[in-house]
Formats: sequence, structure tokens, C-alpha cells
Amino acid sequence: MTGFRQAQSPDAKSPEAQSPDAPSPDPEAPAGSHTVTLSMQQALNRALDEVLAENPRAVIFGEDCGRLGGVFRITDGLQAKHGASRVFDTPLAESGILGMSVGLAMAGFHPIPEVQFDGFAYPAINQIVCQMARMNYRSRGALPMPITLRVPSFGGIRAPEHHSESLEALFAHVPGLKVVSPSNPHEAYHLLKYAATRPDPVIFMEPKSRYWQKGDVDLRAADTPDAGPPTGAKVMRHGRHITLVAWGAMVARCLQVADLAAEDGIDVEVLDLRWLKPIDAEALVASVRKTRRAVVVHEAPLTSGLGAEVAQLITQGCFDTLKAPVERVTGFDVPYPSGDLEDEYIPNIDRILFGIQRVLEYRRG
Amino acid sequence: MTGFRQAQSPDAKSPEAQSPDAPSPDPEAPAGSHTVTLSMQQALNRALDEVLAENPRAVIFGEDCGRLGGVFRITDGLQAKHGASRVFDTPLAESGILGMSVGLAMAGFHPIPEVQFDGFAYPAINQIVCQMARMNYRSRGALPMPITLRVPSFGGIRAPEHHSESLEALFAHVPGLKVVSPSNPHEAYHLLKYAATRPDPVIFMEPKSRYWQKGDVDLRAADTPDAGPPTGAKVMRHGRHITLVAWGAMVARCLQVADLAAEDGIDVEVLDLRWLKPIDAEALVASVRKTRRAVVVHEAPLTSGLGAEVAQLITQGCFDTLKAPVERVTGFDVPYPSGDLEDEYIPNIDRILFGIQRVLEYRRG
Amino acid sequence: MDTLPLPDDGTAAAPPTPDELRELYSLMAAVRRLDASAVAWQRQGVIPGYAPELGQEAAQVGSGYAVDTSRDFVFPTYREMGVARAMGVDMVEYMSTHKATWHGGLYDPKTSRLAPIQAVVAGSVLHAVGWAHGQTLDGSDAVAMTYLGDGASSQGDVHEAMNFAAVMKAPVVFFVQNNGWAISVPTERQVAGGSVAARGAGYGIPALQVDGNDVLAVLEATRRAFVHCRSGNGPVIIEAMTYRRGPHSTSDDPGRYRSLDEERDGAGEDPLRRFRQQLLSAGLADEAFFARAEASAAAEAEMVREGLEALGPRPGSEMFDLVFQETTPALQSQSASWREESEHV
Amino acid sequence: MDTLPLPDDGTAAAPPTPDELRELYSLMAAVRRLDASAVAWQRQGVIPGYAPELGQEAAQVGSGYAVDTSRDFVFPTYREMGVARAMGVDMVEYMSTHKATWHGGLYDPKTSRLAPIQAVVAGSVLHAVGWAHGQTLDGSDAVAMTYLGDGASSQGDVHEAMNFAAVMKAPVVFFVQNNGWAISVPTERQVAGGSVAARGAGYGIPALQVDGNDVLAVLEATRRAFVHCRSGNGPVIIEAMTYRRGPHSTSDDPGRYRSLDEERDGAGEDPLRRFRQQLLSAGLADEAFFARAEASAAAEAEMVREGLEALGPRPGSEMFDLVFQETTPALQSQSASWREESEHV
Ligand SMILES: Cc1ncc(C[n+]2csc(CCOP(=O)(O)OP(=O)(O)O)c2C)c(N)n1
Ligand SMILES: Cc1ncc(C[n+]2csc(CCOP(=O)(O)OP(=O)(O)O)c2C)c(N)n1
Ligand SMILES: [Mg+2]
Ligand SMILES: [Mg+2]
Repeated sequence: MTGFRQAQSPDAKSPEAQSPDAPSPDPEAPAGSHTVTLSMQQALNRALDEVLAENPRAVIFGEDCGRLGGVFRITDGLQAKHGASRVFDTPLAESGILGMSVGLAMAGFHPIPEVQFDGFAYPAINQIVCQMARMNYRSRGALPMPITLRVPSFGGIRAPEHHSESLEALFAHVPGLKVVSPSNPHEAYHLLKYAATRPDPVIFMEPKSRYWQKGDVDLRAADTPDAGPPTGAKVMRHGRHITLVAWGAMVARCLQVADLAAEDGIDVEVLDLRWLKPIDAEALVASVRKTRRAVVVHEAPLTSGLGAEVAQLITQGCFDTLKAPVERVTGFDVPYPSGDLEDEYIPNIDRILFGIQRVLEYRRG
Repeated sequence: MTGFRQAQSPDAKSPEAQSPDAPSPDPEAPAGSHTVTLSMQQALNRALDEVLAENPRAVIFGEDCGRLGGVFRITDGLQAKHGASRVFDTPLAESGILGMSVGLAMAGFHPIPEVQFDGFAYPAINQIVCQMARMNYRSRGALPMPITLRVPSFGGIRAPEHHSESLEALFAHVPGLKVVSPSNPHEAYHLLKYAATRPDPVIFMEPKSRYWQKGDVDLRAADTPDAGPPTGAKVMRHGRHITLVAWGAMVARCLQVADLAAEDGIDVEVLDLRWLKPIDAEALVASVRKTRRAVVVHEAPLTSGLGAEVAQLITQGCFDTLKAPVERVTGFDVPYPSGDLEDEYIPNIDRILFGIQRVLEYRRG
Repeated sequence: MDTLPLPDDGTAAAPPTPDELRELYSLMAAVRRLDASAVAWQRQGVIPGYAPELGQEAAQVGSGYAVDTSRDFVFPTYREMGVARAMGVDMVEYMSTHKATWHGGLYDPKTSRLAPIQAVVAGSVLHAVGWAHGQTLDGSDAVAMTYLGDGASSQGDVHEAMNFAAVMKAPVVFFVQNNGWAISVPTERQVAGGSVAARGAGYGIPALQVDGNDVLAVLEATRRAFVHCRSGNGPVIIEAMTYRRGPHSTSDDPGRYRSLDEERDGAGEDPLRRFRQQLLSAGLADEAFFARAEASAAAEAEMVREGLEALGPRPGSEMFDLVFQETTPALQSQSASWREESEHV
Repeated sequence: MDTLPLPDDGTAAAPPTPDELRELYSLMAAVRRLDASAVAWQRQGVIPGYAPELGQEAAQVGSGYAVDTSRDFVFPTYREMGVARAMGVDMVEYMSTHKATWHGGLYDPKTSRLAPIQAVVAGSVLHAVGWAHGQTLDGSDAVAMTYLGDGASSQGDVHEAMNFAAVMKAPVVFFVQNNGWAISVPTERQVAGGSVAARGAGYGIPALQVDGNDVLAVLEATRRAFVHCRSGNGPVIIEAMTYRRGPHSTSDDPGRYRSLDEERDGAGEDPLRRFRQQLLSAGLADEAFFARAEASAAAEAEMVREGLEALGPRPGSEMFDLVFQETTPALQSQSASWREESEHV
């Protein structure tokens, strides 16, 4: 089933609830500025539009990506603008979509396939792991795999089963894949443009609960000489007492937590990991060397989640300075529950605050 | 392609190299003893034979499991003995095999499917993750999934591509699965008998490089009142200076390392994790509280591997006593290489010794 | 298209009795009403989402009605409310999945003989094959029926399921509702060759294509298929040609991919109106009957609404308790800290 | 079975010339010899394993010979040594995969037009569809040919590939070698309905079943299929009925699942002997020709052996350097510590 997002956050109730059916409005750019206000859906749509315009080998396809513009409207209008051979619908088969992507890449294209929802990446895992991630290696570099796989990801929209999954730990473990997730419209625009011009396969995990949230996008950022490409992690808020590490939709939640903690005099640094593979270990260590304490937050289940890797990288790099073991505030080791229970499952503000408290109150011995 | 094991370790060269085509010999039990000497292949075969005899609802199937007895002969002779409706071949489709297992479980059977090699579990991942692991939950306990999925796993046999993979981190991350791996014939016999009588889905990862290695099997062990069921981790060698944590084929290697280290006066404890989900955190903490140092060893790639979870559980439980960050000695973040390079990839004795050294020589500051 | 041979003893499945015919109509009326109500409830905020089956009442009721719930087992997708209703499943427990109470629904699949609602397209076709093979092993004559759509037919699992079923002669009815659309993609850009039933020949599986808007044709085809399966002849494919008259789900906007004209042309005759005419001309029902059916459908929908409104959220502890039959230490400790941090106990 | 229509202009593919016929024989002889040698080399410890294609020379050489390596692209499994040889791939680089030097082989897939050796059963059928669709997008008339076995036909990916190819009219030849066995499982317990080609009808894909032991029939079928694909008519399925005369691989023991009598009955006529007779009776070759072909096959096998023996292991650094086009810090540091700990530098 497709997302019931629209239904669950009706326009009247939530600032996030711009209708997915609304056409992408023109960027509301103040005169003379390079900054526009866009929702993440608009930012992604704009990035794809530009990628198609700049690279004649880029092609976009997936279930309902063409005429409908995708169930989240990320590819809205692109078929009309770039033609049905650049942007097209496929039959309903995810292994087919990924296998076809591998073949198109072998023919010199840059495929940008979409898997409609996180949970429907599983039927494509064989092609992702055994083929897309290995063809460059197997062919000794002769057949690169410049494939950008977009996956609307994570929970928080009261969706049907399998529409709220977090697969980053699985993807990050697979040799030959790179994995990235944006946390806001600005990041979405730049990370997608960057990912979709790389010669290696990138899994692009879009936090679907943030699609309709607006934010400022500086369209130049990645072009300015000192900015450099959007690789590595990014400090979203500087702080001195503790580092919160997060990605995707959890970054905004951690920023909220930081505001609340500030009221109690706790100065929280928030690090948006952005790249889930390769992980920016240097940035983790730099932050925690300073704060000496860390909590990592993710929606995926605890056990063998990416939080373990992040925690271990921090421990490895900051063993001497760390004042407490790194805490993990994550989803539980249970199947993602139905809407009624999802607020119990996803790390909420309380649980993150408890995690911070445990770290701050940790006493040796 | 099937394993080229037989070819790579010809009988003359290696003690591990009993031909996979040899019929299972009768257990060579000294009179009056309950201990028999078996290879892991024989121990697994015996366990399955007994499970079939004891549980009329148990059925075994997969590619070449019936008449051939499996490419590793684990089901050798079972079709002849228990009949072709209890032990049978399926068409060549792993998703089909797992999907059928789910249906058989819904009909009250205890399926014991085989996936021929680790890498061919990927086509079945969708059925494993979205169906087998969730049906009990989805049905609110009405449709339990007593499925024991046997997967010949890990590397070390100079096999073709996709025949040497370590999927434990993936499986351990999936809510609703339990995961276990035996390290020797005794463990293989008891863990398989235990796993195959559980009401929940268990992934049983068989270290294929150990199939032909013989060892003593005490057939009673799990029956004796004080032994209890084979749950949790197991100390395979007691030591005072450092804990090596491993599973599957790496346990034997760690025991070798411990012998070598002992020559240098280093007293190594070797913990066989056995259950990769649920992980026996208590045993990890108990061991490292004593040794104050740990190295975790696995064949899977480093990033987001199960070693991160193990390291984090140790750090969490032993933060005060730990003398150095937990080291991970693992496969690299590269696709499992071809035979010529596999000794470079799998943690070898040198690399584990280096890891021990790094931990022992760690100095704060 | 019909390649299903007559039964060995030459007898066809029994035709429906007048009482059965009236019951079929009442079921279709109840389903139509409940379906329309569910869409309204979604707009009113009673439920967060719903996948309507408007136009598919004949296909669903006709096939579900053929099931013998004392032995058979049915594997639905996410759109088989009509099948569930025809099988007698509790409708509050069924609709609870659309209230986001519990994925799969609250009904007991074992007693109702309906597997949990399945959100993975083609996710359960293989389960039907496994379950059916279990019947063969048990010497039972029970049949598995699995539902799938035109879109689902593209999934590899459907191929594996048909091949497994045919190789093992498993008693499975593959019931395809070809409703013209998979979200925004029409059948002609989805199903190469144009028909899922036509694929049966390639597996040696007998197949029928039926008018999915004709409840009697659907019922007859399904009964014939069950007879075939029960006698140990292996699987059958039924492709019911119908039309998804509504949106894919309450968050879909069909105006983006099909015009109202196209809808009118594609939808064909309304299955309810058609069956009503048949009953009228056969003298098997009168206006009073239809009025009663309508009234009882309305009353039923109202009861379901009340039941849904009364339905509270499940306790969060179920998240942990229902994962396994035998729980684990990690789950116990996560459950305990959840209780502490979220319920503050 | 043959549902492939004649080309629009009524012309069939060109028949092979006498020189071509002799070249075909020489290729088959070379392949037979190399195959037998590889099995021997495995026994001698030169290579750790091998998957013989004894008996499939006609199917492989006949189809591979039809490929135009200036534009087409071929997607093999793990058993297509004969195809590779017919396409002119360097045999040391090809066989290096069986020496465990590099998964996929050392040959350059781009210049040789042969995708890397594929160990996942049915793993590459979809790649062929994607590559072929790329040709359509580029306005090229190049064709993709993908190989699969009777066992592979059970995989869901094959269904998805055929459906995608037919929906998109992609220029793909699905070349099925039905060699009677998938390791220990015979075709009749694998392929429901009995024929992979027969499945074409369900997708609207024209299909041919040919005698896979008749190199001329195979060549003609493949050439016809290529003509069909090049003209924008979409995919074709060819099922070459042949027999795996040897073990599945050098670690297999066929005696466990089939008797020598069964092998004799199933194998049919030897494709080499048969073609030899044809050439003799047509007066196109004499004993001297066959002796020369045999001698040159032997010389070639000897050269391949020498090449393989001379082939050292790849440097371990390639493990790290070939993962990505753009490497990562983690890989660089792992590579450095590998170098330190393993090469002690
Ligand atoms: C494996 C998988 N992929 C994608 C989806 C998203 N999705 C839900 S329904 C649907 C269309 C299904 O079409 P069809 O099978 O014809 O059934 P219908 O919705 O018409 O009843 C899609 C693409 C899904 N639920 N599962
Ligand atoms: C996905 C997958 N499953 C299982 C295997 C193990 N395996 C290798 S070859 C083979 C049989 C293949 O049979 P077929 O497709 O008929 O090809 P043939 O070997 O006869 O050439 C099997 C089961 C594999 N390589 N890949
Ligand atoms: Mg449909
Ligand atoms: Mg075969």
C-alpha cells in the first residue's frame, strides 16, 4: 500500500502537511539572493530536474515515477519536462528495477531508480548486494555502477506495514555501497545533486516524514570554492557538554531536544552524520573529544544497528577522554509497529533526554 | 556453482579434508561411553535424523537436499530413511523455499529448509525479513514460525563468488529472528537439535570450512539436568589477560591464537558467542570484567558488522574496568575476494595477534 | 479463456440456490456500503487510511463465498475487505488495520481461516503454496486460495509460486483480480502478453479468465477450481477481469493518471446493479428485499463505525511480547526500560 | 516449437558459408579439448575447480558465433566457456576465474563484449534487459544475449526479466540451455509445464525450441533471433535442448542421482560427432581437416595451461583499490593496515 501520510497529517493540523498532490511552487527567492525556501520534496525534485538537464545519460524510473510523479511526488513534472524516455514507469518488481539499473549502468547510463518504500527494497536486495555493489569490483573497474538509488525511508507517518523501515545498517555493511541521508531541504538538494553525479552506487535514504517541511536552501553552497563537496558529517548545532549523533528525521528531533536541554543549562552539540557509509569518523572524534560524552539516536532497532558502529568509532577514537559509555537511543528490537504504537517505538524527546541524563549522570565504579 | 571445497583441500594435505562424498560412518563410540567422534557434517546429519524421528511435523527441503543429500551432504541418507515427503528437493528458487516454509509453518509444520550457500540467502531476504520474522507478530502469536533455516556460511574454502559470505550482522538486526552458529561438532549437534525444536525462527549458520573437522560429541550433554539448554555464549578456554570473542570458524582460529599467545605468557580467554541473536551480554561482561581487555574477531566486513555490537555491549557493561578500547579484527570493507586472496581477507593468526598486541600495549593519553 | 478440465466424474460444481443468490446480493450490498463508509471515515479522521475496493465486489464476494471455512485457508492482499466479509470475518477486527491499530488486523487468522492482511505486493502467494503442500502431506483435501493483483503478477515471487505449485501439484487457487491498474500503471504497461491467466499454460496450470463483475461467473469459476484442487489435480489460476473504480488508496489522486472518461469506459457495468437486475428478472428478489439489504448494510456499517471508534490503541507492551513465542533477555530489558521511560512506572 | 515470425522483409538470416562451417567445427573441437583439459587440470591441482560443459558445445558455440562483437553484448553464467571461446575471449583470462584468481575473470568485459562470469543463478538476466533498453534509448541496433539454465528458469528474476523485456520491447535474446539437470534435480521436477520456451507465449514473446546438440540449428535460431531483435521487435526466447554429460562441477558426483544408463539415454547424439558427419557427407571437410582441428585444439589447450600456470595471484591491494571508482577513508586505512600487518611494510 502506498503511504497514508496525507491522511495522517491533514493540512489543518501540522506545518508538515503540505499536500503531496500540490504542484511544486516556484522557489520563493528574495530578489538578489541565492537562497530559496523549499520543502524537501521540492528540493529533491529540483535536484533531479537539474541532474537530468546537466547529464544526458541520467535516467529516472521506478513504480509510478513517470506519469504520477511518484507517490511522494518527488519526480513530479519530470516526465512532462524531460520526456518519457528519461523518466518512466516500470512494472511492479523491485528486483527488476535494480537489475535493470545494473544493465543500464553497464550500457553507460546513470540510472536514478526509485524503490517506492524502504520495506520494498528487500525484494531488490539480491541485485543490490550481489550485483550493483560488486560489478565495479568484479569487472576490475571496467563496469562502474553510477547508480543513485532513492529510497523513501524511516517512519513517523502512520503508514501501513513495511512503509517505515530503516535499512541503513544493512546497506552500510555491504561492501561496494555508499549511503547517505539528508536531514533538511538544503541538505537534500545538495546531497542528491552530489550523489547523483558520483561514479559509484549510492543509496539515498529520504526521511519521508520530513518531505513537506520547508527550509532555506542556499543553491550555491556546494559551488563556493571553500565549501567543497557535501561529504562527511556536519555540525548542526555547536555545544560543549554532550554530542548527539543522528541522521535523517532524527536530526530535527535532536535539535528540538537540544533546545529543551539548553533550558536546563545543558549545551548539546548535534552532529548530522549525513553519510552513513563512509562514516566520517574524524568528525565524530573531533566532536566527542570536545564534549567527552555522546548519545547516538536512530529509528532502526538497537541490536546490530548503525548506532553500534558509531558508538564503537567514538569509543575507539576518544577512549581516553570519554566520561561515560556512549548511549544509544533507538528503535526497539521489534518489527516496526502500526501507527497507534509508532510514537512508542521511534525515539521521542523524552527517551533522548533520558539518554542524555544517563550519560551526564554516569559515575565510575 | 557449488563449493569447490573438495578440490581445494585435497585429502593428502589437510586434516579437514574428508571427502564430502564419503558416506557418514557410524559414530565411533567407545563402549559404554556417550561420547562419539564425529565430523561436523556427521553431527549435523545425526541431529537432523533425530529431529525427523522425534517430530513428525518436521520436514527438510531445499535445492539438492533430497536425493543428493545436499552439496555438503548434511542431509545425506535422510530421504532414503524418512521418505520423500519428509525430505525433498525443491525447484531452484530461494524466495520460493522460504515463502513455502512460511506457509508450511502456518499449516502446523516445522520446516527445516536449507539455502545452499550464504550468498544465496539474498534472494530470500524479503521472505525472511518481511514474512518469516514477522508472521508471529503480525498474527499476534496465532501463527508461530518454528522454522530452522540452515545456511552453510562463511569463507575459507576457496569457493566461487557468493559462496563465502557472512550474513550474521544482517540477520541479527532483523527483529523476529534468532541466529546461532556452532564452532565444532559437539556444538553443532546440540545447537541444531535445540534450534530445530524451538517455536521461533532460527537462522542456523554452519561454518562450512569446519564441516569435515572431527571432534568429540557428548550426545547427552544437553540432557543432563545441570547442563541446561545450549543457550548463551560459552567459554572455550579460560584466561586472565584478554578475551577473544568469536563464532563459527573463527573460534578454532582464536583457540590457535591463544596457544601461540600462551608461549609469550599471554593468557587468553576465548569466548564462543554461539548465539548471535540474542547475544549473551552477561557472558561478555563477565569475561571482560575479569580480563579487562577484549578483541572481537569475525569474517564479515568491519563496518556495521556484528563486532560493533559486541564491542559496544562490552564497553557499555565494562566501561570502568576496560583498559583499552575493544579491538575488532575482521574482514575488510571489500567484497569477499577470490580464493587466491581469501587468506588476505579472513582474519589470520597474525592479524589477531596484532589486535591483541594493540590492546595490551594501549596506553592512555 | 478456460483450460480447466471438467471433473473426473463429469459433475460440475453445484449451482447456487435461490437463498445463496440472495445471500450473495446481501453480502455485496454490505461490502459496498462498508467500503464507501470507510472512505468517508478516513475523510472524517476516524481512520487514517483505506484502500477501497469499489467495483470489485463481485470478484471478492463471489470468490470468498466459495471458501469452506471449516477447512480451506485464504491469503489476502490489503484490498480484500469483500473476501473477508464473505468469509464471515469480524469487520471491526478486520478494519482495525486501517485504523492503524495492528498491522495485519486483530482477527484471529486461525479461526477465521484468513491470513493476516498482507502489505507486501505478492508477499503471500508463496505462503499459500506452502500451506497447500502441507495439506498434501497431511492427506487433507483443503484448498489454499491466494489473492493477487495485475501489478503483483510482475513480482518474481508469483512466478516461483506458480512453478512450485505446479511441480508439487499443490492445491492452490491463484485468484487474480485484474482491476486494470497498479496505482498509476495500467495493465497494458504491466502485464506483458495481456493476461495473467494466459501464463498458466507455460506452467501446465489450468486457467480461467472470467468476467470479474459477474458475481455468478466468479462463484462458479471458484467452485470449479476448488473441486479441481480438492481432487488432487494441482493448482488453478483464475483471472477476474474487473476495475478499480476508486483511487488506489485514500491518499491517491487518480486524476493525475486517468481521465473521468477513461474511468467510465474502463469500469464496465456496475457489478451490484447488474446482479440486482438478474435477481429481479429471475423473480428471486423484489424491491423490498433490496431495501432490506440496503438497510441492514447501513446498520452494519454503523456498528463497525462504533466498534472502530471504541477501539483503543493496543498496549505498548505488545510490541515486545508478540515478537517471539519465547522472548529474549534483550527484549525483556528493552520492554522494562520502555515502561520506565514512556509509562513512567 | 517456433513462434518467431519471419522478418518483415521476408528474408531469413544468412546461412553459414563453408568457411564458417569449418570454423564452427574448429571452435567446437577447441572447446571440447579445453573443457576436458580443465577437468584434468583440476585433478592435477592446476585449478581448484571447474564447471564442465561437455555435451553443450553445439549450444554454446552455435549461439556465441552469432554474436556481433562490434555491437552486441553477452551475459553468461558460470558455464559458458564455449560461448566465450566462440566470441574470441582470451582463454587464460577467462579461465582465471577457475584458478581462483579473480571472481568474474580477468578479461575486459567492455572490449570482449562478455559480461563478467556470473555465479548467481539467473543473476544477470535482468542486466541484459537493462543493457538492451539502453540500446533502445540510444537508438542503437545492438542486441543483448543472456544465458540461463533450466534450473535458473525457476528464479523470480527470470520472470521479471521476461516481463520487463516484453513490456519495454527490449532487444534481448534469452538463451536457455536446457541441459536436463540443475545439479541433481532433473528438468521434469524443475520446469513445470516442461519447457521454458513455452512460457514465452504468456508474455507475448516469440520463442523457439531447438535441438541444442545441432550446432547449425542453434546458429540459425540465434541469427533469426538477432535479426528480430535488431529490427525493434522486442525479445526472443531460445531454448536449446541439450544435456550436461559431465558432473555439475568438479566437486559433484552424478552417480548419486543418475545412473550411467540414464546418462546414455538422456545425452542423445554427441554434438561434435554429429557435426563431423554432416561436414563429411557434405564434402566440406576431410580427415586431414579434423586432424588439424584436433591438433590445433590440443596446442591451444596447452598454451592455456601454460598461461594459467604462469598466472600469479593478484596483489592483495586490489581488494581495496577495485571496490569503488572513488575510494573512501575507511578503505584507505584498512588497506594501509593490511599492508602493515600482512606484507609487513
Ligand atoms: C513489494 C511491494 N512493492 C511496492 C509496493 C507499493 N504498492 C502497494 S499497492 C501497489 C500496486 C499494486 O497493484 P495490484 O497488484 O494491481 O493491486 P491493486 O492495488 O490494483 O489491488 C504498489 C506499487 C508494495 N506494497 N509492495
Ligand atoms: C541463486 C543461486 N542459488 C543457488 C546456487 C547454487 N547452484 C549453482 S549452479 C546450480 C544449478 C543450476 O542449474 P541450471 O540453471 O540448470 O544450470 P546448469 O548448472 O545446468 O548449467 C545451483 C543450485 C547459485 N549459484 N545461485
Ligand atoms: Mg490492480
Ligand atoms: Mg541445467
